[in-house]
Amino acid sequence: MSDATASGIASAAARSNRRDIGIKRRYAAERRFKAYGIIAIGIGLCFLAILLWSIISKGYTAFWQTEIRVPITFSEQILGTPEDALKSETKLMMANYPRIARDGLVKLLDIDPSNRKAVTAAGKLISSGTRVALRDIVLKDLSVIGTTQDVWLYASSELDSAMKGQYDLSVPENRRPISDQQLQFIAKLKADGAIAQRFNWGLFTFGASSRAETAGLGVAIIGSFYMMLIVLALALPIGVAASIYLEEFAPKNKFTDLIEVNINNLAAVPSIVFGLLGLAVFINWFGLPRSASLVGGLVLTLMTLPTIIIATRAALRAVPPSIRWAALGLGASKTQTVFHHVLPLAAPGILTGTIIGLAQALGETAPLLLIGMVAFVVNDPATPMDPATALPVQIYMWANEAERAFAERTSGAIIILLAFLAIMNLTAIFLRRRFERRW
Amino acid sequence: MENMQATFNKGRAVQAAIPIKMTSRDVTVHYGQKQALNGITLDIPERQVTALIGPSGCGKSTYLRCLNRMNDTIDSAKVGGEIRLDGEDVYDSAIDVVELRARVGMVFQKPNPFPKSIYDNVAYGPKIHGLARNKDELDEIVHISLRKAGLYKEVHDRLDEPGTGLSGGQQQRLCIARAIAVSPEVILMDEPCSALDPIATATVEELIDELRENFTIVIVTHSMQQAARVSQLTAMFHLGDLAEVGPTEKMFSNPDDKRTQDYITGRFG
Amino acid sequence: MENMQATFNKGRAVQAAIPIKMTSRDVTVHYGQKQALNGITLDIPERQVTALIGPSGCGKSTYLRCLNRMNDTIDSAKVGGEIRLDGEDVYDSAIDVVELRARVGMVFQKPNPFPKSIYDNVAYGPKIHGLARNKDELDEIVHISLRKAGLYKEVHDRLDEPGTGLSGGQQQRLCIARAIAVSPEVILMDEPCSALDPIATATVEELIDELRENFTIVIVTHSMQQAARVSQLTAMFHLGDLAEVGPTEKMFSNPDDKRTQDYITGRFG
Amino acid sequence: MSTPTILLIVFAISLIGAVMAYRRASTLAAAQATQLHSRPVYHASYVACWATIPSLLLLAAWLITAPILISTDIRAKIPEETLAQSELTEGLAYGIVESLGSGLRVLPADERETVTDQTPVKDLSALLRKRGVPVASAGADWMVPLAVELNALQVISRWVMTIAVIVLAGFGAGWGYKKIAPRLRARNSVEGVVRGALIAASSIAILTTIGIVFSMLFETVDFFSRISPAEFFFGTVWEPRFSAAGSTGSAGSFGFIPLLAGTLYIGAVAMLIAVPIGLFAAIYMAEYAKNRSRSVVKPLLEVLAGIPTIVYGFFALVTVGPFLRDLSTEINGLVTGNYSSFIQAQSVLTAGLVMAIMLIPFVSSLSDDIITSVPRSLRDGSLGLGATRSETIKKVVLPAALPGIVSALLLTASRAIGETMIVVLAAGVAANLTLDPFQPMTTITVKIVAQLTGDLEFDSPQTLVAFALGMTLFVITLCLNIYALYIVRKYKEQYE
Amino acid sequence: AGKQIHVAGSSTVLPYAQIVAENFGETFPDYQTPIIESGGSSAGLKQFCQGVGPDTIDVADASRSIRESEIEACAANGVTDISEVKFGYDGIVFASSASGPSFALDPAKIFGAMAAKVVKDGKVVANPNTSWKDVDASLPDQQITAFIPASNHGTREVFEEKVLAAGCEESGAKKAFMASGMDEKQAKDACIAVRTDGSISEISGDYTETLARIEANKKAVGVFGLAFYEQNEDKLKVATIDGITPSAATIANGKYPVSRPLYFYVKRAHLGVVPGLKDYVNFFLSEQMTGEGSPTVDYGLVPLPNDERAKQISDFEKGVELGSKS
Ligand SMILES: Nc1ncnc2c1ncn2[C@@H]1O[C@H](COP(=O)(O)OP(=O)(O)OP(=O)(O)O)[C@@H](O)[C@H]1O
Ligand SMILES: Nc1ncnc2c1ncn2[C@@H]1O[C@H](COP(=O)(O)OP(=O)(O)OP(=O)(O)O)[C@@H](O)[C@H]1O
Ligand SMILES: [Mg+2]
Ligand SMILES: [Mg+2]
Repeated sequence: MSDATASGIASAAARSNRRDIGIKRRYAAERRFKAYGIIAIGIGLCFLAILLWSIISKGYTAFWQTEIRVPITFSEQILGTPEDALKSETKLMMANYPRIARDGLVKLLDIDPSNRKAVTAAGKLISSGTRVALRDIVLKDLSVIGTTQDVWLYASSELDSAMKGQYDLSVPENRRPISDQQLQFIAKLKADGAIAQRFNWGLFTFGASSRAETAGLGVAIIGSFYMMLIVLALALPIGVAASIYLEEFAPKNKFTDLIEVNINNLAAVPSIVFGLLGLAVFINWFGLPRSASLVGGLVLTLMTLPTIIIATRAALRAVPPSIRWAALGLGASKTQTVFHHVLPLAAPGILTGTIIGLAQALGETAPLLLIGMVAFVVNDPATPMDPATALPVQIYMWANEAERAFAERTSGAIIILLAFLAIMNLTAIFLRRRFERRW
Repeated sequence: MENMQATFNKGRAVQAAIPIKMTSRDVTVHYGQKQALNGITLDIPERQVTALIGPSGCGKSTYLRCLNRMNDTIDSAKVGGEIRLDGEDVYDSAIDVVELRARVGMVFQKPNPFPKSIYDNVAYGPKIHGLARNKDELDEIVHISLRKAGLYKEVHDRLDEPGTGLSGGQQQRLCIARAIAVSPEVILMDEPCSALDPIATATVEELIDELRENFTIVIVTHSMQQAARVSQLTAMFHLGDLAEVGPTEKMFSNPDDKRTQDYITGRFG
Repeated sequence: MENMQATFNKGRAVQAAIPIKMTSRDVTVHYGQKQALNGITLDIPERQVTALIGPSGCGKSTYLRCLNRMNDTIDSAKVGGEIRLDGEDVYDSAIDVVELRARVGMVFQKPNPFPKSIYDNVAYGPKIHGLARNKDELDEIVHISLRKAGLYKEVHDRLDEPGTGLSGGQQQRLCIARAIAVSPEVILMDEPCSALDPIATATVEELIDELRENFTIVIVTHSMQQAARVSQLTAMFHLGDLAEVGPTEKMFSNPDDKRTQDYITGRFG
Repeated sequence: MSTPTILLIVFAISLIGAVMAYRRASTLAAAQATQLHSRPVYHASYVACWATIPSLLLLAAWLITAPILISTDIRAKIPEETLAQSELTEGLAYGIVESLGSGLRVLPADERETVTDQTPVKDLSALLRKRGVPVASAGADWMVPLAVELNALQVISRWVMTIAVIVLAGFGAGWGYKKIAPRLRARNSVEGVVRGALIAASSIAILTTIGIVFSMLFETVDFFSRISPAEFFFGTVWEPRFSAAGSTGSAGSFGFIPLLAGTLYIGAVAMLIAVPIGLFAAIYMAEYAKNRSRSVVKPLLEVLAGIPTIVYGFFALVTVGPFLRDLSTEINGLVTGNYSSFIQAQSVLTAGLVMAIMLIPFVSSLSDDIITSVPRSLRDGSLGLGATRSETIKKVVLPAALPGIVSALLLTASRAIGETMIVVLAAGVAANLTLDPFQPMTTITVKIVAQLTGDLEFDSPQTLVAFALGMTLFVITLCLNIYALYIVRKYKEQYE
Repeated sequence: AGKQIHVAGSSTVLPYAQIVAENFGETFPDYQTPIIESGGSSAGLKQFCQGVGPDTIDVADASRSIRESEIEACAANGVTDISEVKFGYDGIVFASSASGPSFALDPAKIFGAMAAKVVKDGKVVANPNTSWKDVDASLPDQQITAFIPASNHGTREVFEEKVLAAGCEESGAKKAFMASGMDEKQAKDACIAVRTDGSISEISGDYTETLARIEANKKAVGVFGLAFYEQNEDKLKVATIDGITPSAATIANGKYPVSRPLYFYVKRAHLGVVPGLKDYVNFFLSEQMTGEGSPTVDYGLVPLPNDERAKQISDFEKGVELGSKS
């Protein structure tokens, strides 16, 4: 052996000279490698910045809504006397409120009421959704009938878009939604201080509407919230449980292989197919109601499960076996070992999977199409069994609207969706920080 | 506990009248294709220290892991033969592995503290077995265990720091503390002192001596002196076989087997 | 290599005329708040074996890791003072860590084979450093290294199996083989024999003796006999201080420091 | 009693049982010298399991079967002749009866008492409308007695169920309590329950698969009975046409090949871009970046996964596509002097690129977690040999993390295959068969969505082909996954 | 169904249905606002034909008439009493970027630009035209790029029948096709086959997508609904067909040739069961919703002539069902 050693050492001396040759090259490789990392992250962040910028620059205006202060005369002629109203509400309910609003504006703008063209043009400046707003004022307090009050009314989406400079005013008058006369009206309103941009709370509270100015995300936010709750409450525990079974308990046999292949495969199933599944199973078979966030939540749960399971399994697998041995050797049962030691160590990976899965579920439209959640829903859902929509659905539907005012709302809705996502992410960062450790 | 006599001696059994805690008959282990143990038949006497010695890779750890079924966790490992604890078949399907492992504790060859605080590392076992009624009792168990393992002085002011931040020897003593905290009936120690300095080693050896009064101990060691100092019975393994087993004094003074002779007269570690 | 003399002796330096390979001056290490080394000043002579001894947790591993800057990988560790290899400041920003570590190799306290085949484990270092021109040379390096580490006989027929499937002692020897395969100038060994049986230990000790002819070796050991057998210089650590350093014979026969005396006259491991 | 109340009572019973069991087990432990097999906590959970599981199963079974039984009973009592005279079907009539019945429950007790079998439906409707319950105008007098009976049956059923469930819960708790003994293997039983739950959770994947197959099977078979499988699988032309009124000669061609090619091509391009970027980002975050910047960058990248795909689609349509087209024009102009674009605005490249952006976080975040959890000792081992960081990563860390990374990549590829909106807007819907990445192509998923949500005739091959496409894609990915499993098994490495 | 009217179907009808539903909810506070699902005529009718009962939808919107086979499928599920209600027309226009030249088209020119095969010098050849000028000297010299609805759209059917087939006939191409040896059916197919060399792109999404594409490629011509065009007049320039500029008026009087009727289908069995269903249908057909000057018409619906609307109302009142009409 000493011969071999001698020769080995002799050549070792020779080798040690050669060693220096590579060092420059290897450092270059190292720098390159590190640079790739920085470039990769740079590219990712760059894309993110571009996307966010394009969304926010288009959408921030959606958070402001133009309103007009109009002196409204609640004329008895149109509404009936308060006494009539006490007897039967029908007249109050059905009264022509848009007319009251238009008359108010006509007065404000000093238009000759017999100039029908000007009156119509002025009327188009106010949202036709005023009906509900004015009706609510009257119903709340019948004593306003017969009086004149200043009321802030939503401007129509054309006026709103014009105020935000979203129309190309250089094109001929007949080719744009807002006429020169209307522009004059606007100028006059501005001069009077009767027009203002106010924070658009309605964007968060209103339900769907065919008028941009009264269209809001209320129903969608509630629907998305219900669905995320359902997904989180079902997909996370089920996903983690399934992963634990597969990684820690399951004997390695054909059955577990089957489950494994199945799960991986489900991840590749196009999301709309989950919609087909939801339609067939939850609606047609279980008889759950159409358009309900419960069904949406269940479908998204099934869709998210594979993501969570795959991520969780990878995380569990990364926990070194010595940790398990240590616990088992102390007389901890397998269940205890898993829940006390392995799972906490795998938590960061699980959280990542959950975040990505939830993000995906939060932004998904296609499966909701088939279970009736891509819909026009006005009334707020009280329970997950009521018809509702979801944020991406509202985005999708608004994106397909022809009216200009919906374009900014689409981006505004995306901003809100991203805010939703950011909140989820922040929670996850916080949790992940707590669980992460290197050993 | 029946005072079971070693009825199956085959010329190697322990002197009569000492009760037997664990018996193994023809224990074989395969890792996939490779056979690591070729039929080990050995009785482990109660309240005594049994030392397993033998060259590296001869199967000591493997045998030790059979005794509390830790081999179950290695997918490729297949165990044959019969092992009994107090007469009960350890590999019987009716046996509760968890209870078995609580009764037969283990210290591993490579220290493997949990990535938790030092306190939690030790408190974990007593907690899951419900050995402490309240926080004070738990504290006491933890402190006593750490003290017995000779670690208390070094770490008493940083019980909240992670166990993984300790030095190698400290980690090993932490694992010992963790194992004795659940006071098992049998303690299996796989080279508990290999990472320890002489003083710590002395502490652990003292501990073993002390534990012997109440517990049965099986220890793997590479140090012949240690085997000689702490054990009453010594078993010599060689290439998956049990080369020889006998009272420690006899083994070290007058071994029957040629291989044992060679091994223990080699240069000592 | 300049034949640098120990100019900074402080009463502890090695006998003159022996060239110094590495010097350390006032080396301190903090892990976060906790100070693990309180200013170690030690010269490591070339082509000699320096043994570091001392109770568990006193900072031996920490000091060893300073020598090839492995402490850089621990976020919380802060190193102060000055360490020189052949006169070059190891912590100088101009120094190349990779080259340093290639010149100052290391065997860790806990065996940590890569999850690769046994062959690849050993071939890894030579490959990245480009020490072999072709497959044959690589094969040769691997075989020689395994043989030197005393592992070849046990594993030559399963070089393709994963290194993690070896027994504890085998893994440790694999790590030794891996370290010597890159033939560093200085080899740092953190308790290389703690998991080894006497025979394997003897092999490694022989190897150390052999390597000493060409390489500088620093070894942490808990075995006083081992320190006495293999080392020429012994340094005794205590609670982060260097208690005493001196030629091995003197240390073991007639130590100056009270702590050393206590330690080496304790019961031996 | 309402279902939540019943649940609450059951849980209360199990809680009481659990507490008592805990006490009992504790005293047993104290009194007897023998050691308890399981800790008191497990005895408590044991009793709780006995109290809840059987009773909840009963509750579930009752809730499912009782309405079915009651409805068949009531339906049987619907007078056939009367029904035949009206315009209603049995189902609709029953629906009205049901809504009358549930309306009855809304009424206050004194008003409800006034409703008898003889009450005409008009009076009842008036009563109900006052309480805000709309009643169908098709309601008939004969429905009132049925509604009353239905209501009575439901009330009885609910009472019986309440009592049965609560008694069963109590009985279960008692049974469990009685079984408490020092040697009772409570822990094993409880863990058995846990394990059962785990198995149930993982079987959901299989149930989902079965569900998917069955929700597409009939239509698929229907499709293949009209269009021959050979034409579908080997056809190279996709041109389904609009199914015209008389559907004369507008059967169209349903060649699957161009769609499959497009799917694989676009997916491959996306992976080709996303995987290096994602992996390098993950490596940088896990190995080089400061903890601080990592905890900022990682969630930021994850935002990319959450942006609705329609946004990516419009990004591709409005920004990336035209940019690539103009870029190609410039390049072509500089190189050949001919200023014409060779990249089309909608192309495989555009779709792949934009899809890759969405996929980056799938690779980066998941891989980052996996890489981080590789034990330090492995890194130390390599660094200690004088490897550079990148060598350590390439040769030691990544191989050790490989199984996890492969899973992440599989997931990413799966997403790439399943994506629709991006492809629609970035690569178009033209089913070309080409190798040129600068040409438009389309994917299976796009066609599934298009054929399913269009204005086509719903039982024509044009719509049914969506199911066939879905089924085929399902089978193809299944095969790919089986193959992937085989590969992963082969290269699986366990570290420690 | 249940307590709320549930509608599903065509996305072309969706905006009108939305407007009506919203106003319905506001005008009849007793009823909840109906739910209008979008998802295509196909999916809507499929849901519609699933059966009768509280779990099924009440109304299906469609941008095409129901097919024979669909009526059969409905009947097989017990959906037999169906009222077909036509409520207006959807005009289909060709438009290009507002910044580009204007187009004066007719079916023959469109056929010449978009068909896969055309007749050149008496011979049937693969369409060689690259510029609009090649098709007809009166057209601008601009590369032919067009966005037409994909074959899953109802609009495509109209486009094929009223534009391509008509243009084929007009230009005499069909005769030439048949002369070249094709039989009737093949010639018909050839007439409506669109060139696939990349100059014509199909759009399976909505008009917003077409608009976005035209904004990205200013030289392109796209097919839009009249309503959509009217909302984006500042960005788009409409092409005349046969010299007629499309508008609600020209479509209603039949001068502008390319339009299609819009329908909804009502499940009569639900009429008495779902509160407000009958009111909804009547409200839909009322003057204030779909008559002249109503919000739907403002939006772009081409209204039915008053007498035809009256007939729809009376047909519905009388309970005229599908099948019994013809
Ligand atoms: N998980 C495993 N897979 C495959 N082979 C294994 C495994 N564990 C151990 N072996 C092999 O089984 C044999 C016995 O191993 P064991 O760990 O029992 O040895 P040991 O006596 O404890 O040695 P040491 O003193 O070095 O720890 C060795 O050859 C080893 O390589
Ligand atoms: N990563 C770390 N973080 C915090 N403290 C540490 C870390 N590593 C070591 N220490 C502490 O530093 C001190 C010195 O540790 P070191 O590992 O150098 O001891 P050692 O002399 O090698 O002991 P042993 O012989 O037990 O291996 C110990 O108190 C230890 O707890
Ligand atoms: Mg061992
Ligand atoms: Mg150490």
